[in-house]
Amino acid sequence: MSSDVIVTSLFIFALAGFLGLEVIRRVPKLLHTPLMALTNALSAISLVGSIVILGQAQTMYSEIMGFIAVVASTINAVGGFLLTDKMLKMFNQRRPVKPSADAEPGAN
Amino acid sequence: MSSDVIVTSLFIFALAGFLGLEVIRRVPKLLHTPLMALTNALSAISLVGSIVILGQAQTMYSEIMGFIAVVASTINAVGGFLLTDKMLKMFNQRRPVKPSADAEPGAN
Amino acid sequence: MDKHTIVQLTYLVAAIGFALSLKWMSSAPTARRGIFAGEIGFVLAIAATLATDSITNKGYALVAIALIIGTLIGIPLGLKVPMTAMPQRIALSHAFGALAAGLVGTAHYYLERSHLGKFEMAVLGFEIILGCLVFTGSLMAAGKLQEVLPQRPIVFTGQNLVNFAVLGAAVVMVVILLFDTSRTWLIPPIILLSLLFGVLLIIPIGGADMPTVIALLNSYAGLSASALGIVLENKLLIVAGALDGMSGLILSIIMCRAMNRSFRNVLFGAFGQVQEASGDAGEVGSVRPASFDECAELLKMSRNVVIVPGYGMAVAQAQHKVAELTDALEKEGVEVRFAIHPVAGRMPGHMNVLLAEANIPYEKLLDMDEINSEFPQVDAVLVLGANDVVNPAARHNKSSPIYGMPILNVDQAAAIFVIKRSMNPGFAGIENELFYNPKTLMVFGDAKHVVNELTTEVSGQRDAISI
Amino acid sequence: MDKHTIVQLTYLVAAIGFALSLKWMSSAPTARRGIFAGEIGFVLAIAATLATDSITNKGYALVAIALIIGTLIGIPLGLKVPMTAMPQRIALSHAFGALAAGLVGTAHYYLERSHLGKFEMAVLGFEIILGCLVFTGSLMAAGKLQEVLPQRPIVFTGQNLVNFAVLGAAVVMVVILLFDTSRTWLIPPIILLSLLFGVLLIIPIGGADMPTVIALLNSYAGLSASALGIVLENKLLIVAGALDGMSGLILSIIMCRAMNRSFRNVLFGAFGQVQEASGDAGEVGSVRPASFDECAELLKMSRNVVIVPGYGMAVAQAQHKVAELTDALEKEGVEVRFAIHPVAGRMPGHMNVLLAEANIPYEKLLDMDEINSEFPQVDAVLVLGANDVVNPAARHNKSSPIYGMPILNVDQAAAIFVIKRSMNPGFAGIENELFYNPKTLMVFGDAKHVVNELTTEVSGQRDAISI
Ligand SMILES: NC(=O)c1ccc[n+]([C@@H]2O[C@H](COP(=O)([O-])OP(=O)(O)OC[C@H]3O[C@@H](n4cnc5c(N)ncnc54)[C@H](OP(=O)(O)O)[C@@H]3O)[C@@H](O)[C@H]2O)c1
Ligand SMILES: NC(=O)c1ccc[n+]([C@@H]2O[C@H](COP(=O)([O-])OP(=O)(O)OC[C@H]3O[C@@H](n4cnc5c(N)ncnc54)[C@H](OP(=O)(O)O)[C@@H]3O)[C@@H](O)[C@H]2O)c1
Repeated sequence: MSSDVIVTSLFIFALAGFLGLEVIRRVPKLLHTPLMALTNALSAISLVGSIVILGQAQTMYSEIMGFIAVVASTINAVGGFLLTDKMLKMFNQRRPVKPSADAEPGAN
Repeated sequence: MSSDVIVTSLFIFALAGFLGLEVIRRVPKLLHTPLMALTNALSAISLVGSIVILGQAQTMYSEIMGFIAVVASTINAVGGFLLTDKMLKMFNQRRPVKPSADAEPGAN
Repeated sequence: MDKHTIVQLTYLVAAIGFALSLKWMSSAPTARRGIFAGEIGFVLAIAATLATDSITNKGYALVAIALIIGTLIGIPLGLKVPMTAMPQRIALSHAFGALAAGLVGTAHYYLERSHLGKFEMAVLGFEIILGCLVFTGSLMAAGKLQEVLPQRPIVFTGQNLVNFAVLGAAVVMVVILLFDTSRTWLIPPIILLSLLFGVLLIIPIGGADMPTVIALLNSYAGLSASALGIVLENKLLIVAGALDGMSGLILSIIMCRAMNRSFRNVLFGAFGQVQEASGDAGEVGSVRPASFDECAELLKMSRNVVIVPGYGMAVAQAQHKVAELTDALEKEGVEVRFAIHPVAGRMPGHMNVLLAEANIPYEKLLDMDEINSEFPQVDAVLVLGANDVVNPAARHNKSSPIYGMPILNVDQAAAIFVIKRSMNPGFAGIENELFYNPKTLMVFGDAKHVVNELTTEVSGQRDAISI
Repeated sequence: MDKHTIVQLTYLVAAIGFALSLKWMSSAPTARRGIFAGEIGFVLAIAATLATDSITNKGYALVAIALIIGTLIGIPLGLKVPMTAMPQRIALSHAFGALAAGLVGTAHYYLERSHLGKFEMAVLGFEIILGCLVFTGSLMAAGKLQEVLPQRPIVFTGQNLVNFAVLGAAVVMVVILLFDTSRTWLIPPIILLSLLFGVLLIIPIGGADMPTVIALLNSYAGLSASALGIVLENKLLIVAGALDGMSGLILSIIMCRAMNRSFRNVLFGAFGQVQEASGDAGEVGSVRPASFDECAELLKMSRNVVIVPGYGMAVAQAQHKVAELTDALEKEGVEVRFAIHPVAGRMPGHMNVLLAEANIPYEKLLDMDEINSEFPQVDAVLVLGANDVVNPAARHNKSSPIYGMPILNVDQAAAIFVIKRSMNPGFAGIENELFYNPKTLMVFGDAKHVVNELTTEVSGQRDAISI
């Protein structure tokens, strides 16, 4: 690996980390649980690396390791997105209900 | 230029742009003028490129162009930082004065 | 443009999608758009990867089978797991993620060991250690939370020494590998030591600190994904890992702050072992139990009621019943609000998700800072399956393990009702003197059942039927 | 680690410094730390660059001379330029920045033309065009603002066609270069056409839109710096350019929004030419001038006064006198606040800087949105060298060039004092019916002078002397 590639990696890591810090700090407490589920799903992108290892099918060892890795990452991705979606649905359901719920305390 | 270098550049550009968007959006109106002066100073970092061109001193043309570029960038850097500093001093001066200024309306 | 460039550009689009996805999580209305952006990025990245030339036909078949199996297991994990089991669920998925990262790193080592540079090998070693320790660490955490393993911290003398020796040995082996990457035989011990370290790391940490530890493991998992990305020269993986790592870091900092503890204290403090010692030291007075109709009557007569939900509400799945009770009380002219403690429940934002599920408007949910000054003006507080977050010992008992954690000052309200099943302690495992406060009435029972009864009483349906 | 890697890592540190620098601009107390981070990054980056092997001895000498000359010119530009000339000052520095970027790009082409790839050449062409057009464009903008050039927009039929033809020709030449990078003779016409396009772009834009245009040019300058970074494979330059570009973009969007205009409208709308037409259409009544002591008397008797500062306060450098007036009024028991319109003055945040300079506490500065609903409860408004930002035509006169811009509703206050030197219009060049409002009293004179007189009257010093 050339030193340029290393520096590039560090640049990207630093910028992405900084960006993550700025973006995630703004997530309200309200959404912290869905956030955990979502980052879980996103980090399952190591699936990309797993596919490459498994797909090359070079040695039996690498096949076994790659296979387990693909299965594990896919579980995370599928499970994570579905879970986040399920949780956020709970938040969004309330949209149509809200006006009536708002009206009620006003009646008191 | 290899396609990897191109992709790297685009990655860095995109991440830095996104980061800039997130960070600069949070700058309050209060500080917009100093912000303009500061970004001016920061973008004078093209001085780095100018120094390389001038420093190589390859042809007379490149020397002239490099020379003007270094002068112009230095003006921006020095002027920009000094100006930002000057403006922010105006804001910070107020710190010690603030308590007494706060106390005054209370007396009314 | 060649295929390679197109794949890389697709990764760029996916990376932006991921960042947008997290950005849009910053408000509830945009959050679902956020998932969508993440999903699009994900699918694009997978599609691009599958288009890579290096994948053989056999490889495609294997990948397809693995994807199908993963999907089949992932669907129930996404849809069926109840909200109360969320922390375990999340811990388990960190374990999966770390497993994948560790395996890919190891496989990469075996495939490429002949042309690994020093930097690459160092990052790879770091990645393998991190992946393995997060794998066992997360499994341990999930086990403790699911109560398959004892929640109690296990401590022994020289523990930290042993731990660091184990980790140190693994690091030394990686350093040896740096100078001669062909010493393949070093990899298995590195892996075993790291797996062991993951176990040792979690053993001395009490169940009460597990959620924080999980967030911390999350940030390690992110770091290991980034490291993998560096080794594989996959920029998307670097970005996703960095985002994930930051998220875990920020959440664990938030949790630590909310409990007024430091990282050091969480990791090495063996929180929870002091429990027994300080537990029965409190000024044990007598507890006053109340019946459902007494409680309902008093709530109905109040002008304003604050409900403090806690882990018990989540366990009992009582949120929908709580919404009904709120409606019933509001019909009687009672103002109802909710006080949300930052670490109520077992996850950051746990209560918010549940109450949102039950359609309680956001405006009624007040943060600790917003409500704490108002308790003296509150007529009645309903503590619903919460315990530690209202324990006054946090304010004054220096020997209490939760000392210094900011709490909801419910003891300043005129009347306090506590709904729980028994006198058992909460997560931190300590007595709660609030229950012995003369202003407190205990309403024993399962939260869902009790709230249901209260609603019936308040809305007067019982009377209507009995007449 | 070799030198090259160390230089690159230093660039990384500098890039983080730049990002932190902008992050810390998000609040006044951290802002100076922000400059510091930027400066450290800058110095590190320069030091690292100077350590590069490719620099010859002659080169070092030339660089040193150039750095000294630049510093000598930069110091007065940083310290001496008055706040009122800020927009020109900023425009001028964009011109310098763009000049540098354009020159470096051109020099790079001449030095490396034999091994430029298609992508590289395209980016380089883009960079040269952008650099040149920002150079002349910014000079034009500075000239218009400094009133060296006529502020009036100059329009002619087929203007957009001509503009696009000029730009198009430059782009076509770049495209030709892509296929054969050795056609050196194409570079001078590309540069000339781009310089011309910069001039043509600004000609039809009125002085009133210059600040927005400057912000837009800022974002172009940032883009061209990024493009240069891509060509030179300098990651720091890419990051700095992207940050700069975003800043310009965000500021110009904010300004457009505050004036309720679109980019299209700013760039092609030839704002300001309608001036004469709609100018004298208003319901011209009579104006009621007031003397200093009348005005002072009425201010003293008010319970609350809102001061609306505008460009005139900046021109007159009246901010310190305003602070004295505020003190004097507060001594008399009058509550004084400031209403800050987002585009008051000539720069975003212009009024804030000036009032901060005069030590007026932030808490007294209210945004338009905060104060607008309160004007009906205000006893007296002091419009101090502001004009367009209080022009009610923006609310109802559809033919007015400022129609739709949100304004400060000072006409809802009980009494209005307008301090200005004459009946001349403001930046947009239009009549202001507010001055003919029966509630309005005009106090003519230079803002500094008038405010000084008012302070003397209010604090009663004059009486003391005359007695
Ligand atoms: N949220 C987070 O992010 C987070 C992170 C780290 C740590 N923690 C920790 O978790 C704790 C959260 O405090 P908390 O007050 O929400 O919960 P808690 O202190 O764990 O108390 C929960 C109470 O609910 C009762 N309960 C359980 N099941 C019930 C049911 N079905 N019906 C009625 N009551 C039931 C239990 O008493 P019975 O058994 O008698 O019914 C228990 O006392 C804190 O110690 C906090 O530090 C939270
Ligand atoms: N802030 C920004 O970012 C920005 C950006 C783009 C455009 N603009 C434009 O700038 C304008 C700003 O509005 P504004 O109300 O602040 O200013 P304005 O509309 O330009 O009015 C300024 C007034 O101050 C008076 N004045 C000038 N010198 C004076 C002195 N020495 N003493 C007393 N009065 C003096 C002038 O009248 P006399 O000559 O009679 O004294 C003039 O009417 C808007 O049209 C806005 O769209 C601002």
